[in-house]
Amino acid sequence: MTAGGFLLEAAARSGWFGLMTRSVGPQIRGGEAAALLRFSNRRVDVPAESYNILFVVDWLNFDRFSAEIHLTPDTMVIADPDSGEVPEVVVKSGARMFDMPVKQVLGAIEGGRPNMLATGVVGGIIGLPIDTIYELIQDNLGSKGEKAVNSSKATVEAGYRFAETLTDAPALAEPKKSDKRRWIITGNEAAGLGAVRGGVRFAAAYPITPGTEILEWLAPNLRKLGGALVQAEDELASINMVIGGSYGGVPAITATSGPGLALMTESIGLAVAAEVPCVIVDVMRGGPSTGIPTKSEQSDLNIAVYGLHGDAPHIVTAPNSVSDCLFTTQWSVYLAEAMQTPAIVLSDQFIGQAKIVIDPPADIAFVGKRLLAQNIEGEYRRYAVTESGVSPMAVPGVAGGQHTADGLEHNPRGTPSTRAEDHMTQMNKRLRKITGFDYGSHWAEIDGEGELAVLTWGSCTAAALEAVEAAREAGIAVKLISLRLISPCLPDAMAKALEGVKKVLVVEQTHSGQFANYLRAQYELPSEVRSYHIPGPLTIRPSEILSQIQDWS
Amino acid sequence: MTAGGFLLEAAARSGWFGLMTRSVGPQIRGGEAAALLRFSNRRVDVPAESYNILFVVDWLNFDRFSAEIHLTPDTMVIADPDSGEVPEVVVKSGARMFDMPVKQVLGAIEGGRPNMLATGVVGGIIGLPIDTIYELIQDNLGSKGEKAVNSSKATVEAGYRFAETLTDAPALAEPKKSDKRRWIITGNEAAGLGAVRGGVRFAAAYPITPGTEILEWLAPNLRKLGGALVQAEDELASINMVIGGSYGGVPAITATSGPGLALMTESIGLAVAAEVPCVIVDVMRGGPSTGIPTKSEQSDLNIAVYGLHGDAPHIVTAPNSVSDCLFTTQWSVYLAEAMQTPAIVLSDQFIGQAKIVIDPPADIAFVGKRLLAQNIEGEYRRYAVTESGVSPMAVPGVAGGQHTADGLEHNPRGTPSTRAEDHMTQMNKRLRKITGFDYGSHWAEIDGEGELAVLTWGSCTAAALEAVEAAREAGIAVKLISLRLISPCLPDAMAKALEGVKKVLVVEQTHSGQFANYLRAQYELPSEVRSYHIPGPLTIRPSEILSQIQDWS
Amino acid sequence: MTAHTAPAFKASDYKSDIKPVWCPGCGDYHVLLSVTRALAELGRRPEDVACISGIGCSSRIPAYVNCYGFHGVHGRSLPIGTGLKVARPDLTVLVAGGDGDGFSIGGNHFQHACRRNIDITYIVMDNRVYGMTKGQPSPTTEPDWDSALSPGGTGLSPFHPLVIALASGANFVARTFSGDPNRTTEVLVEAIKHPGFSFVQILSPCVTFRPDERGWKDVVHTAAVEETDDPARAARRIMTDDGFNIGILYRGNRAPYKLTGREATSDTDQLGEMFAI
Amino acid sequence: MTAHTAPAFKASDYKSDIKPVWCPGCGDYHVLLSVTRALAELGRRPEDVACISGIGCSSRIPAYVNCYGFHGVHGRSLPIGTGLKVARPDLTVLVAGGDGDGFSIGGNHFQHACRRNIDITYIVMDNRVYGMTKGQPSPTTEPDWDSALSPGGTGLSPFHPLVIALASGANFVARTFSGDPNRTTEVLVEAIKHPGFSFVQILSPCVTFRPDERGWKDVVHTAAVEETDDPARAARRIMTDDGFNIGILYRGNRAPYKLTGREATSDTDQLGEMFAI
Ligand SMILES: Cc1ncc(C[n+]2csc(CCOP(=O)(O)OP(=O)(O)O)c2C)c(N)n1
Ligand SMILES: Cc1ncc(C[n+]2csc(CCOP(=O)(O)OP(=O)(O)O)c2C)c(N)n1
Ligand code: SF4
Ligand code: SF4
Ligand SMILES: [Mg+2]
Ligand SMILES: [Mg+2]
Repeated sequence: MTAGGFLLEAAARSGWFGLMTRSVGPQIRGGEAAALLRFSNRRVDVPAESYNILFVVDWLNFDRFSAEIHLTPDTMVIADPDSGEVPEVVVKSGARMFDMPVKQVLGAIEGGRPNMLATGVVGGIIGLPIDTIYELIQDNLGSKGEKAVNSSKATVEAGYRFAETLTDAPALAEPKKSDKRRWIITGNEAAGLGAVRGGVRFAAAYPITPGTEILEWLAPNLRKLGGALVQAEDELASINMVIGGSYGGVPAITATSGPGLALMTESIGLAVAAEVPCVIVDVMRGGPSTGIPTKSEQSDLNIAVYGLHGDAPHIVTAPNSVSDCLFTTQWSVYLAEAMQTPAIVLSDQFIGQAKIVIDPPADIAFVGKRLLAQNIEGEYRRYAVTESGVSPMAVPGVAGGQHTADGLEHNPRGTPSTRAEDHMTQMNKRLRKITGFDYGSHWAEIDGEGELAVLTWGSCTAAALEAVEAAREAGIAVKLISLRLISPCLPDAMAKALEGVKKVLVVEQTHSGQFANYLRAQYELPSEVRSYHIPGPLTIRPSEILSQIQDWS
Repeated sequence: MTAGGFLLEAAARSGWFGLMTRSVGPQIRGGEAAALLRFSNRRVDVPAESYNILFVVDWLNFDRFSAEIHLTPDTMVIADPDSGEVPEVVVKSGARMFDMPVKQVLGAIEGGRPNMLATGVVGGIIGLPIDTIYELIQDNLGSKGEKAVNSSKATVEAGYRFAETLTDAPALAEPKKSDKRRWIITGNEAAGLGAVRGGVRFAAAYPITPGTEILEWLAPNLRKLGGALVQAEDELASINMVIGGSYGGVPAITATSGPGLALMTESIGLAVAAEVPCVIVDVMRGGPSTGIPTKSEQSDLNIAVYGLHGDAPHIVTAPNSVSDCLFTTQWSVYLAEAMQTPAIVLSDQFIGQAKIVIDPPADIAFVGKRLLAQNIEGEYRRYAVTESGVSPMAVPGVAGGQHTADGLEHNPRGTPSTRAEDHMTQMNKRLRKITGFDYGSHWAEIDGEGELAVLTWGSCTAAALEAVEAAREAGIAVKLISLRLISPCLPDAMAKALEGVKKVLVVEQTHSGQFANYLRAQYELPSEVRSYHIPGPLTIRPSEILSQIQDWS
Repeated sequence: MTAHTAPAFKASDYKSDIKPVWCPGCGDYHVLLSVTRALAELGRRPEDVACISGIGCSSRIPAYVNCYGFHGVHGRSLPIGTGLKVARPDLTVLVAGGDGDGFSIGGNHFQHACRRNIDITYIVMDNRVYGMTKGQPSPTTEPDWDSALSPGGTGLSPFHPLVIALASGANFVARTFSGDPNRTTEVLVEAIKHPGFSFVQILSPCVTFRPDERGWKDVVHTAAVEETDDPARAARRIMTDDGFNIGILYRGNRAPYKLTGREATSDTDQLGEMFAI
Repeated sequence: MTAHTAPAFKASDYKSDIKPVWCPGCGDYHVLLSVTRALAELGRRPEDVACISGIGCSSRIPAYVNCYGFHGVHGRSLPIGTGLKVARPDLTVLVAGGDGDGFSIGGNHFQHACRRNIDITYIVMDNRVYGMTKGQPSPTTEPDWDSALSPGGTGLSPFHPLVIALASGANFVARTFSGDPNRTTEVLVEAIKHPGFSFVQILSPCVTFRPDERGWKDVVHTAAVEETDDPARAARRIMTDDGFNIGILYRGNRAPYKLTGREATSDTDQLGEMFAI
């Protein structure tokens, strides 16, 4: 376990909430790396604006992280004076420097490792009970033998001792304990759990950063549930395996990132036309092309909504926080199954890979339930025209339901047809399924009231919420609307949400303002709209949004 | 050659213009088929609203065509009374029926074939000189021997004789001869010719209806120009071969249709990021998925504009008529080369496969000219930041220009980078290239003035033009704006084009109004906008648009 | 023919009422006949059989068979069949299509499906041409076959589907001729019964774009040697054959992909608990 | 080593100044060394050489070689190399990447590039794992190798790249070990010189996710028999080898894809005239 992991878990066990992200250099292994942690006594979903403590093992290539690690004159920087020159950006920040002979301390302890020292120093400064850390060491290293445990403990202790020597150290607010055991989870793990809660029992996989962990979580856990995951040769195969599994009646999922999604679009269109439910989680990263695989961006919105050839109505959703990956993925399985259509879930690198402490999530009611054709008598019409647009689906094994699912345009029986009438009928039916569906209140999270509304989605939501709360504290009434259902659009629900709103600030992490353009195309917005869009790799900070709000108030 | 081909060419040789489309049933070969022809003494780009003459070989499955072949009480229907019952739709139309003992006549001539009889009957009715047809028979069948020629001539003659017996036959207006030999060409052939005129010397191919003919035209003709076409194993390969050829400095193209385009999007994104020019012609067909491969639709607009993952600015163009396939493809090669970015050309099945008589097109000046790095001294920076955004490109063979083209985000030298600054700089550069370019007047065809404007694109243009002309004749002033440059959008040019316009009627062949949505997202339109969008397979007729105009005036 | 008790089904029970779009004389009509006969012979209920295809003339076959069918996109039939079989091991899954669909755009899935060795049967109606798109060379086309897209021929050495199948790990490899429905039916029955991935190449003439293939009936001949379970021997034989040897060429005993033993040992609540600190 | 006149270039002339992202000890460092040495040995000017790759640790190699390079998308290096070579027959084109890039997502292009037999050299740094994505099984991974994505192993029989190359029509097939840069350099020189499609599998350990592969140095051994130009003999040998035979296994004389004789016989005006009636 890394120092960050130890600290997060120790804090969680002691009643604090927290969030951890990691940042690494270009080296595949063995290069520079940073763990960024934020602790609080209420749930935190956004990285810190600036850091109170910086523990430095060495300064090598620190510049790579300086844009992510904001230092202030309040920051305590603890570093070995022999670990290289202090970077200019650190000096300029005015941060308080504390020397610690890191190498010397470690050298004095047999098996002493920097991660344990960092754990000890930081744990000591912020006041984590040392016993909790010892407990964790026992749990994690117990199997490696007493020696390993003892040297780790000794290193942690050395850290604590050093921490005691520091003055004006920042302290955490009182922890908020809970009767229920809290969870530590990443967004990718949460998505996996959401999938199986929604009923998924089949997955197909082709690894890609940063979506791989969803697949790696599903592989052993689907097995435990009696399901299966197949590793595919590529994404063309994985999406079609998912379609095949789902055609067999088993709710199915895959996860990928932008390049993989691009390879899947032809077959997602097949799922639209042949009306086979399936879920594709796109954990977005910096684009275009291979882009910046290890960093976050929201720039796959366009391809998710508009990336299929032909008119191909389908569902696009987006989790609005690390923990919401659970709810939104589960809900998306439910939606896909209910409407017999593909659902694309737009997660991203930040919420996918960030690790967070949360209260255990309630089990929600959304379990995929497909309208099945059973006890079939007479001619079976797979694409029968119904009021909702959803037609009862016969799955293999059901007598009398034999039919051919087809991506060619077809008549209600499924027989290929080039007739204008059949085309129009089936197009209307496929569209009606998703525009006429009752999405309830889950389509968006709406918070507060005000003439100014921040309209956002996905991983920008948490930063927007902090910004909105700060604005309110500063006396500015701001409404927050964060869309969980990206497509289809719900004009009535939005109109209601926008009642009384005169100005809209659209916030998103793209270069071209994809979300703002999409909203403009599909919704009636108030006449005053501003678009704040910044591409990755840096996550948008609450203070940036706040200053946009202040500027406009 | 088919009867339609004979008639079109005979008419062209005699000084008429004309347009031919074909429609076939689901059978791969040997099923029902119809040739639809329209003649005029001015250029025609749209199929006829209704037909004056219907020559029927047999009535089998005529219903499949009835939506396309509009009959009126003026229509002359010539059919064998023994060829089956006259379909109800024909009876209802009130068309004038003329009996012809087709089988009997053909039986009496050795080697007599229906296509020749049809040629004779129709040629006779509309007054094509029989000698021109004889000439054509000689040219086309001469190699098959005298017997074949004579029996064809005899069959045609029998047709002419029958035609003489008819009363109240429709006649063509006087032909308009020209000194220059006119051309007969399909849109797909024109696209091929436009490509090589633009400088293309390399192509990669994977066949797909209705794009195949572009590739089949290029295969022998690129050879004649010293270039080459490679048949690829799939579209993933073909687009990457094109990128490879172009990286080598040779302008390159491929053609496909919706499903193939979907497979290419990941690598088109690579061409955006690595800044490799290339042209992809998408001859659109009915979607989604396999859809209706033999019929036209404009529903790949979304994927062409928005279908790449990440923010990936590129060019999207669309020919506005059969013959404009030449200009627009040539221009697109020029644009791609000038901006070192991919250009997607949105043709469609109608303009791709329709055969048309035109005056020989002028040779236009647009020949791809790439900004090359030559005589390189010092460190070469492939992605150097320039004012226009275009960086001089070193192609293999140029000493000192060694670099690695990369789809990973990079710094100006091309070295992979995850820095926010590099990302922003390169994103801005790639966008600037295409938004700052001077597209001249070619971005749109603009015709007339009026408070009402019809805003359309691609193959709807010709129908819209006829509708607008008819409206003017009826005293309604209507402006026509047809976009040739779909993306990027040109806000200033559009604002100018829309000066004085109060109402906009958007016309397109999609189910969801993709073009209207796109315009709404990207342009400032007058407050009154109506969207007329009808999916395929039937082409939108001038009268439909006219009645929309009339309704709104 | 394999010994069997009186079948409960007739071939006609597996024939749907949809009229094929195929040209008169197309070899695929006989493939359809053989498939329906084989299913009748095996006696599986129509609802327990699924036939998956891609795009092409041959890929139209699912609609003409009375069973569950999926007419997918070009080249992706094997992944659909794979997903279906893994999710529903109880079904009999046939995957069918053409040489373009299977060896050109679908060539990667072909290799990997052989490796994966899932218990499905893959039938390729090989006519050495793209029929549906009107006559372009496919991977199995002779190097000198002239066409609009490759004037004068591709000049490329043809793809050897049987060698690739064997080298990649298919567990049953056979070649038949559509014009011999009796033998084809027999081979299909064996292929479907054999565990693991069974590959059957059916030479099926395209009378429209390859009229010369009408002559195949005169050149096909029964493989001179007995079938084998030794991949190296089978490979040697196939690498040197003339492409018209008919019969079961390899019947292996490679371990098929494990589809059984999928009892749930946990529920989703228990899985959630793993995140509790 | 092949006889040659004193080279005008040193290996270091082909080394770029960009620092590899590879882990310390990664086998790919030695591949890079061998490639630069081979290019020096061949004496082609850096600007006349292009190195094309896909995505993966190994696919980072173009940036480290001083020549024209293209770091494309995952699995599509061979089509880029093919397009480049057909458009620019004057260049020396190397295509390089990993086992995942080349045999999993890129497996179709691999087969078809072998068939097409264009005069390019394809180098696969085979570490039997997806290194870049942190350790998933690739097609060449042993069936029992445990990983997060395939707990307990995939159970699949590994992909045989050399057999597939040979069966598909590659004209030169060799295997080397990155830990032996001298032999690797020699083989690369021969591969690049040989006309048509040359395939070189370089066993290149991933010390991070497959630390066991450090042991490869002890198991690789020179192929016991001489190279051959008979594909059937070569196939037999490779199908039964242990995967660690090092050397040139097949040096064929299949006709490479025709790239020459591309004189223009027409201009675009003349082409336009064909539409005149
Ligand atoms: C992605 C994609 N590319 C191309 C096509 C066009 N296409 C349809 S069928 C076909 C080839 C069919 O050949 P084969 O599989 O041999 O079947 P056959 O018609 O010969 O039976 C092609 C290229 C398509 N439908 N989808
Ligand atoms: C379309 C697409 N899918 C998945 C990925 C993720 N990905 C990057 S490299 C890689 C595998 C690399 O394995 P290999 O080619 O063996 O190279 P190695 O890292 O082992 O050298 C994968 C799956 C990607 N970049 N693009
Ligand atoms: S084109 Fe060929 S393969 Fe297709 S239906 Fe006709 S004969 Fe059969
Ligand atoms: S992960 Fe493996 S293959 Fe990648 S650089 Fe490290 S050692 Fe090499
Ligand atoms: Mg075929
Ligand atoms: Mg590898």
